[in-house]
Amino acid sequence: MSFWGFLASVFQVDLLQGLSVTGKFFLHRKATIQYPDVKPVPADRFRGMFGFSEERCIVCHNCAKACPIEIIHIADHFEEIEVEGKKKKKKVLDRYDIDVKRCMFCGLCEEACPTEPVAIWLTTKSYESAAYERNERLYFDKKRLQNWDGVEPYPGVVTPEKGQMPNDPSGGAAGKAGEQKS
Amino acid sequence: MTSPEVVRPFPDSEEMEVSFGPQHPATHGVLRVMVKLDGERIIDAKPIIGYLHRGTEKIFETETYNGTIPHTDRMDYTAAATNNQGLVGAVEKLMGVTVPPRAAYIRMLLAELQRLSSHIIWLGTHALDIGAQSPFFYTFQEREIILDLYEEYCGARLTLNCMRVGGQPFDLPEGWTGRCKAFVDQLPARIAEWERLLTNNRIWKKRTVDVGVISAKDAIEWGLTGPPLRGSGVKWDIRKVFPYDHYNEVEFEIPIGANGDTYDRYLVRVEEMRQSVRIVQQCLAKLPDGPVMAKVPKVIKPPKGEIYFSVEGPKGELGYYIVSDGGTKPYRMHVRPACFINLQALPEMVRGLLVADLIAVIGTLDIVLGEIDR
Amino acid sequence: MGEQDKVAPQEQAAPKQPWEEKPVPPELKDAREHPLAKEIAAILPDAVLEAFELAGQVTVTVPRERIVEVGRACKDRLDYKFLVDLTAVDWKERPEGRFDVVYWMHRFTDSARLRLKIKVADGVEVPSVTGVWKVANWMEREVFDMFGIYFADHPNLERILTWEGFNGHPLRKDFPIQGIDTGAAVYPDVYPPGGGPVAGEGGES
Amino acid sequence: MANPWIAFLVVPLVKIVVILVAVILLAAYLSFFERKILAYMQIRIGPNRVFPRGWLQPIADALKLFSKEDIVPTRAEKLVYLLSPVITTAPALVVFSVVPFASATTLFGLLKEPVTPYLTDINIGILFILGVSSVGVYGIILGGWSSNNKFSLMGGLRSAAQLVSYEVPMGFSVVAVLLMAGSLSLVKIVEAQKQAGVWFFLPGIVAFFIYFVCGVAETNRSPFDLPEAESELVAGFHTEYSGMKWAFYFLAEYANMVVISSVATVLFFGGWLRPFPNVAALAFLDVVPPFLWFAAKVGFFLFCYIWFRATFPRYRFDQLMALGWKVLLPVSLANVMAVGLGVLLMGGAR
Repeated sequence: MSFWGFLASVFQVDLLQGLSVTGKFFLHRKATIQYPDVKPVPADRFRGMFGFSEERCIVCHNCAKACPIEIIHIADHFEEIEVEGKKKKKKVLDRYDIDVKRCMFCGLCEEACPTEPVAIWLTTKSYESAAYERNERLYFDKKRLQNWDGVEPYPGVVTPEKGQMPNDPSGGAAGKAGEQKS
Repeated sequence: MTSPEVVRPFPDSEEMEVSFGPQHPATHGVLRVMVKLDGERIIDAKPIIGYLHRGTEKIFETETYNGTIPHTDRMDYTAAATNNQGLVGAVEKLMGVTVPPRAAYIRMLLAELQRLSSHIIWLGTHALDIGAQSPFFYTFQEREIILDLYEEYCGARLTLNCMRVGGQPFDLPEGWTGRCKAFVDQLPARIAEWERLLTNNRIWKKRTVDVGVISAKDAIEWGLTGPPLRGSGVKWDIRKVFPYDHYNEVEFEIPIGANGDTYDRYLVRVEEMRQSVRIVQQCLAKLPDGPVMAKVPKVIKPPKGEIYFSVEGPKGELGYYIVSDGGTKPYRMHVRPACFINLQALPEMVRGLLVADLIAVIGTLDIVLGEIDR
Repeated sequence: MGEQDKVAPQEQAAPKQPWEEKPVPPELKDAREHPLAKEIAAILPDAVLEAFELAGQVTVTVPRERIVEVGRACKDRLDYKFLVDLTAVDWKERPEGRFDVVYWMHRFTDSARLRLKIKVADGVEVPSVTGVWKVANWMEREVFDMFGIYFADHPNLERILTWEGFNGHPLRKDFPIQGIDTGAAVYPDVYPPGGGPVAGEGGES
Repeated sequence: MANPWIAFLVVPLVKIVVILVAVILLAAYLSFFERKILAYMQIRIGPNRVFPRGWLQPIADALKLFSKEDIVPTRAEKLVYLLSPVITTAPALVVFSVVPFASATTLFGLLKEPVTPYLTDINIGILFILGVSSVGVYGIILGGWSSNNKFSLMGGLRSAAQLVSYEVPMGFSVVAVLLMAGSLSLVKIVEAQKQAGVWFFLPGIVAFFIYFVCGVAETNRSPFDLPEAESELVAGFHTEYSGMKWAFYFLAEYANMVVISSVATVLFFGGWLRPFPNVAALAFLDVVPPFLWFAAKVGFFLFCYIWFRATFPRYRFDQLMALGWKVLLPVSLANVMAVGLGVLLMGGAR
C-alpha cells in the first residue's frame, strides 16, 4: 500500500468520507410527506379506480374479451324500440360487473373500448378503495361503478355519475365549459 | 478455481443444519437456503425455490399475445419494462414486424430507465444486507423520480404493461423528455455520492473483496449472464452482440470486472448505471418523431413456427422462446429466466465461506424470486 | 378527387416505410445446407435427422439417444461452451413422439446460436446433459417437474418449482388450467367461481 | 452530616431513585433520539405522530411493550429464558452508581452544605466498571442458548467471543489513562485532569480512539453489531424475545451505550470540567454548571454512536476478531508503553 494509502487508512479517511455523506444528508430537505393530510398527486394517465358511463357503453363485450383474467361479467338482452316508424332491435345492458378484487389495473379494457370517449376508463386519479371485507365490498356492479359507493375520490375528482370524463377527472370543474377535451 | 474444499478443523463435530428463509430478511423474496454449517463455515448450501410459482407459462397459453404482457410484468417485478421488451420483441420477430424508430427509441428509454431502477434496488438492498442502512434511502429517493416518469408515461409505477406488439400504445406526454433529461443529468452526481459511502470504505471492501469468487470458465459453465458474468471478466452483453431496438446507434461501453468477486460485480453494476445514463441522454437527443405503432392487425396472429429472442435485462439475458400454431394464443411460451440460472451457481460460490458471506452473495447475484419461480 | 391527389403527392413520393406495410412473416426454409447444420453433419455424419431455418435461427433435430454425444461434440469440437436454454414443448398426439426437448446453445467465438431438438415419446427416458453443461441441472429438473420427462443419470432429479407431494405435471396440455385436486388443504372461497354476490349466471365466461 | 440516619440512608436512597429514574428515562429517550437522528440522516422524518411531533414516542413504546403477550418458546429453558434479560440489565444499571456526574453542588443554595450528586466514589472505580459491565455478556449468551433457536444460539456465541476479545484492548487503553491519573477512582481522575490543566484526551489520543472503538464493540453497536445482525441472524440473540423481556435487552443496550460514553467523558474529556479548566481567560465558561458540561460531552458521544449506525456496513465475524486481536491489542499495548515512558520523563508517577 502506498505511503499515502497507509496514512489515509491510519486517519480513517474512508470512514470519515462516509460520515460526511450521512452528515450532509442530516441537514438535507426531508423527502417524506405526511400522507393523510398531504396526498401524492397521481399523473394524468395514472390507472386508478374504474370509471364507467352506461349511456356511452354500446355493449360490444370488447372489454370483457380483452381482459386477461376475465373479471368483467356482462349480461344483456335485446329490446324492440320504435325509431321513426322502423322497428329496431337495441341491445340493453343488464349486468356489468367488475370483480375489482382480482383486477390488476392493466388498462387493456380501456384500450379495447371502441367508443370515443371510452365507456370504461381508469384515469380517475382515485386509488383509495380499500375494503375490509374481501368479496362483498370489492365486487363493483354497474351502479357502483358510477356512484363509487365505497371509493374515496381523489380531492378535486367527481364520480362518473356527476359527469367525470376519462381525460377530465374533475368532471368539468376545471374547465367550466365542460366540453370533451379529446 | 472453484471454491476450496471446506477445511473442517473438527471433522467429526456434528454439523448444524440451518434453514435460511423462506421468510428471512435478507433473501430478497421467498427463497429458502438449507445451509449445512460447521460453526460459522458453510459446508453446503441448497437453495429451495418454488414458493412464488404462479404457473405463468401455463397462463401464457390461455392468453392472447397482448394479454400476456401484464403477466410478464409480474415475472421480474423490479424490471417490468425489459420483460415487456423481450416479449414484444419476440412476437415482432416471429411476425416480421419492424417497429417505427420513435417506438424503438421510447422502448430503449424505458428499458434503460428500468435498468437504472433495478440496479438502484440492488444497490440499496445489497448495502442494507451488509449493514449500511443509509444508501437504501438515498437510492430509493432517486428511484421515486424514475417511477414518477413511468407513471406519467403509462399510468403505473411497477407493473407497467407499457409496450404492445408492433410499437407503443401511446406517445410520450409533453414535458416528459424535459423531466427525464433533468433527472438523468443529475444522477451521476448522486451515484458519486453513494460511491463515497461504499466504494473505498474499508469495511465494505473487507465484506466484498474475494467473497463469492467465480472464475470466467466456471461462470460460462454455470450459464451465468449479466453482471455476474461480466464481473468475472467476460465481455458479453446482448445489446452489443445481437443489437435490437437501435442499440447499435447508441455508444456505450460494457464494464467488466477482473477477478469475479462481489466487489467487482458491485463496480460493474455501478459503472453500468453510468452507461445507462449515457444511453438515455443519447436517446433523448436523437428521439425521432413519427408514428409510435406499426401497421399491425388488431388481433395478433403470428405465423406457425418457433422463435427465440432475448434482451439484456438488468439481471442478465432474458429470453423468450415462443412456439406458435398460427392461432391468437401462443402454443408454448418459455422464458429463459436470468435469475433462475444465476441462482444455480450459489452453492458453488458459497461453499467454504461464512454465514455472513451467504447473505452478501445472495445480494450480489441480484435475484428476484418472481423471475425464478415464474 | 383533384385535391386528394394534390394533397397526397409528397406521401406517394416518400417510399412506404417498412412499418407502414403489412408485416411479411419470415418463411421456413430447409437448412441442411446451412453452415451451422453442415458443421454438425460433418463431425457426426448421421446425427442430423432434419434441419430448418426460420428468421435466421437454425434448428437441428437429432436422435434422442445420441443427444449427449452430440452435445459433447458441439461443446468440445464446435466450442458451443454456453448452454443458453433447455426446455420442452408438449405436442399431445404427435405420432413421432409427444414431447420436443429443445436445447439452445451459444458459441462465443463468432457468437453463433444453434437449436438442438429431440423428439421424445411419453414415459421415455432422455439421457441427461448435466455431464456436458453443468447449467442443465436445474433446467432439466424444471422440465421434469413441468412435463414429467425423466432424465437418465441426472444428479438429483426431483421437483424444483412445485412441492414434493404434487401429483401432476402442469405444463402438459392435458393438465386443466383450473388445476387438479392435490390433496392440499385449500379453503374454498365463500363465493362461487366468477365471484360476486350474484351467482355468475350467463356472465362472460 | 448531623444525623447519620439521613446521611447514610435517606440521601443515598434519594440519589439511587433519581439516578435510576434518570437512566431509564434517558435510555427510553435515547431510543427515540436514535430513531429521529437516524431518520434525519436518511432524509426521512422519523416518529412524529405521538403527542405533537412525537415526543412521547418512548412512553408509547413502553406501554406497548408492557401490554404485549408474554410468549415463551415451547422447548425453551423456562427459568434461564426468563432470567437472562435481567442478568444483562442489572449490571448495566449498577455501573451508574460509580459514574461521577458533577462536582459537589448545593443545588443552587437549596441545601445547607454541598452534597455530591454521584452515588459513591470508591477508590477502585474503573475496575468496578470494567468488572460489572462484563457480567452483562452472560445474559446475552444464556438468552441466546435458552431460546432454543439456531439463530439466537449463533448470536449468543458471537457476542460472547466479541465481548471477551474486546475487553482486553479496552482494559489496556484504560491503563494508559491510569498511568497519567495515578488513581483508579473516577473522581480523582477528573481532579488529576484539572490539575494537569489539559484533558487526557490530548496526550492519550490513541488510547481514546481504541477505547471508543472497543466501547462500540462492547455494546454490540454499529460496525460490530454481529450478535443482532438482522440480515444474517434474523434478530440475533433476542429473536425469541418479545414484550417487556425484549425491552430489558433494549434498555441494557442503551444503558451500556450511556455507560461507555460517560466513562469515555470522565477518562478522556475531563468529566464535568470546562475545556482548559485552569486557563483564567476562559473563566466566563464557568457560568455553565458542571453537570451540563458532562451532559454535552456524553451527548456528543451518543450522537457518534448513532452516526456510526447510519453509515458503516457490518464487519464479518472473523474480521471482527482479527481487528480485535491483531490490531487493537498490539496498538494498545504499545500505547501503554509510550504513555508510561512519557509519564516517567515528565516527572515521575504522581
